[in-house]
Amino acid sequence: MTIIVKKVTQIICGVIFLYGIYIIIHGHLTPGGGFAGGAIIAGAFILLILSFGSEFLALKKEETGSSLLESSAILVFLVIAVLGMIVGGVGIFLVNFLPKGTVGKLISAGVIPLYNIAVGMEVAAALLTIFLALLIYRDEVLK
Amino acid sequence: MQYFIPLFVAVPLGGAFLIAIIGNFLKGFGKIFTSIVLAFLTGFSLYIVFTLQGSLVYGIGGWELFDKIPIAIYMVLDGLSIYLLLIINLIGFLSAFYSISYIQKFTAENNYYTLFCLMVAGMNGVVLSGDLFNIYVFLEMAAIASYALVAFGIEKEELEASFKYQVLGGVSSLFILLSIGFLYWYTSTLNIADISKVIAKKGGSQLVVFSQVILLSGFGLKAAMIPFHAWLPDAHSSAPSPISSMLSGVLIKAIGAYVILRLFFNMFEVSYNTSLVITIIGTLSMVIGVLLAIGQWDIKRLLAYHSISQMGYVILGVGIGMLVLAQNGERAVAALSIAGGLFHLFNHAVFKGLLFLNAGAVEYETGIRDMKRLGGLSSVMPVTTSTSLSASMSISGIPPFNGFFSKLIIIIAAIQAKYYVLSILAVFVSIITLASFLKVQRFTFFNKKGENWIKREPPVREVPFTMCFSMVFLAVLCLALSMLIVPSVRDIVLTPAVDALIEAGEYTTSILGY
Amino acid sequence: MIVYILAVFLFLIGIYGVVVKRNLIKIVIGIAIMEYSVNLFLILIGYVKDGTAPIITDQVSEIVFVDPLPQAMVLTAIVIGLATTALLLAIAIRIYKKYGTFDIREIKNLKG
Amino acid sequence: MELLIIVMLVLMIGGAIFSLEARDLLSAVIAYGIVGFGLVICFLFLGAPDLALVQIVVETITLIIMITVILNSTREEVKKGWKKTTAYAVLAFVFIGFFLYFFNRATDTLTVFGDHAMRMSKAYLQPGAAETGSANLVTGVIFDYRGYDTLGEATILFTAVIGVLTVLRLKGRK
Repeated sequence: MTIIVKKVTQIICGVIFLYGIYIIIHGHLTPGGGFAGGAIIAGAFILLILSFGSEFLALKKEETGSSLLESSAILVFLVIAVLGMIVGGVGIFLVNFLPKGTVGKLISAGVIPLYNIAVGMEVAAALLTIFLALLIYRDEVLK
Repeated sequence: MQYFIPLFVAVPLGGAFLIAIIGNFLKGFGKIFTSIVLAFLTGFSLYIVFTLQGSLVYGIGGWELFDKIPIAIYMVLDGLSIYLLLIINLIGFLSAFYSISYIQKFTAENNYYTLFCLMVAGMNGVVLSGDLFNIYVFLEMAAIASYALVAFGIEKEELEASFKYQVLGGVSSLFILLSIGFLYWYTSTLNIADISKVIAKKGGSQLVVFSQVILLSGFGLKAAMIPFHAWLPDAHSSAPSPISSMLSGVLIKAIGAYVILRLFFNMFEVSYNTSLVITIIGTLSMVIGVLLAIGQWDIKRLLAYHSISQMGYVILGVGIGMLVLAQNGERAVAALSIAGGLFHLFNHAVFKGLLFLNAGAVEYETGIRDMKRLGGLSSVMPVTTSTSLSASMSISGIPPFNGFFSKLIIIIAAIQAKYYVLSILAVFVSIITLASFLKVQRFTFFNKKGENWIKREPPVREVPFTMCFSMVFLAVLCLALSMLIVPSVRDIVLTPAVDALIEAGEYTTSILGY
Repeated sequence: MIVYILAVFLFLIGIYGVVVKRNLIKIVIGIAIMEYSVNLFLILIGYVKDGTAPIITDQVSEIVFVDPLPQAMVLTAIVIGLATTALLLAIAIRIYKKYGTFDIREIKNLKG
Repeated sequence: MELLIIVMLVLMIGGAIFSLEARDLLSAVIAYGIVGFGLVICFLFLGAPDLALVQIVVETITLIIMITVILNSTREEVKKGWKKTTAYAVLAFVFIGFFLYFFNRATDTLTVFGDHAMRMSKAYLQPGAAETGSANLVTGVIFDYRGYDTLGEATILFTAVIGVLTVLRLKGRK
């Protein structure tokens, strides 16, 4: 890609990434949440790969790394769900066992922010892995 | 006891995620862990079968009824769902055990076991959930896992079969989602028991019939019934054998037939014309499936067509029960025909799974699927021959085996309900099945001498232990299941499943409490 | 009522695309269009006259809220649509590599 | 409000028809983008900001993936054999006619656009914020009232990724 695109990407990528994290963290206050924030973060990485070309990153290692991150993120999601069964004392699957706090504040909705973060990581890693798999397939086919 | 129902979904899910992570470092972890997980689930469902009275209801997230309206998602475990759970986990365990040595011929073993666990988790989720949209989510999970598993060995025809299967499966899932939208529009609630309550109160309108038609076509495609069976022969013949035994043994039942039963018995009132449509589709699939199967020479394609016709038996049995209930004939005949249908569902899962495993064993050793070039394997592969003999006899309904008893019950019920044409058709189809399976036995195992197999450079010998074990276990099951006729055994396993369908009202009261 | 009919008409265009089109990518586009129309249909059902997004802000909450349940359903349906489209495209590339074309007619048994 | 939605829907239908009829695959994918981004605007009108956010980002990523697929392969669509396609087209039009007719008959007794009677979601609206503690009721519904769906949902995305990785590996059998 031309130098202009590279320069602009360098500036924007950080901002997009930060915006994605903001959306995940404030999932229970403002619109958005795990799915939207995760997708935005994946968009930031895809933009980076598109503008700087695939040989810049060692793609293969990236792909296994991101698929590993994805499976561990969804495992965290499941563990929180099952934790509700054990810690909640009442033994009910997916119960919101942390204190609820006041409605408008940042730390307020019990387990929901944890779910948001877990799902956000999972969606980001998932979309990135799909995109990387396509790119690696294209390179190997061209070789 | 009630707190262990989510384990049926949480354990395979946790297993799948653990395999995905640990599998990269520890090579053999996937195969052992899957078999352990599924063995635990089979034992657990067997334990529940013997100790279950009535039905267990489990609200997720601990939300009570909000002025008598269920707001959370409920997992309902009654006679019918534990019956299906037993089938899913039993055949799942045997296929996973079988694929320990079968999958060594493929690369990316770890992904195979992850997708396998996810498919089982999806099916368990569908069978257990009492919420319409939740059924759609878990149905989609099992379906996507099976799309990827059908295309596991990256050959030409496997990719095409998977693409065709995925296009048709995707279209049918969207029909199902559209009908969920209609039902939500009409009743503005998603809980199955609540919807049946609202439909009963509001009276059936045009929309309910319209969404019934769409639901029937959507799930009809998942259950590979006649007008929608185009994907089944390709998908089942090109998938790896343990997967095609799971697909035609369990997937089309847990995702297709079970949901049709649950929705058309417990959600909508049993109306005359819908049951008539279901019975007609059942008879059509029964007859056309077997007629299509005669001309086949590829073992797995022949077995796939037979799955369509055997599923026709199941739908026929249940359809006659619905017809009798709709004309409120006496309940004994309806109970008998539904029992016949459900009994055949279990039998078909067992002997069709076994037949696909046999075909896989033959392909594993000789690498050929075309019956013309096979022959005389009986001297070289004794175990596979004996198990495939028992499976073929039970599918064509020869007395000591289970197939005979379930077909007998369906035919008797058809006669008692005075549908003589259907019973004659059932007998006629059973004879053709017998003929086509004699052909299979003669061509693959018995006619030519076996010694040219031994002279071949990789000498053809018996399949490894794990494959033999699953095949022998299923063959023994073919015989043991005919015990279900004995009343004492039947009351534990089959009768609660039939009651769950006959007394539909009892399902709603168990959830809503009124 | 016209809004629902248009949404279902978009669904039928998707079906037209899947049934009639010969190109693999066109079929994938047809399925994606069907997914979008079902999502839109679900949200159209949940709309309440001049209701706003169901987010509680601190001022006096006298406002009418839109139904949040279809929004939860559609969020799931969007991600399911993404999952199916990604898998379909992956298979479409492999088929293209094996056959050199996206057209169904050349690919042997993909009829029907 | 209803008029705005109708205008957007007509635009999306036009985009859909163009994307299916376009000869060049790249323009077909771009036209498909019209439908996706039209949907984003419809979501905003219908009071669903969460969905608009997710849809716009997911739509962009799907477009990027589709364009990567197309650039790897041909861009023109082979046009031949009119007989067979017209037979299928007639079949499809008949099905569309029947579907619309029955749909119209089935839904004339139902609530008009806009006055949706809430039953299950009454519980989510009134005490919703207090019980789940989240100001955004939709996130409350997604993660707390119907968290089981979202668990299934995240697993479906996980299944799709594993599926894509299995399908795109290079050597299938040893």
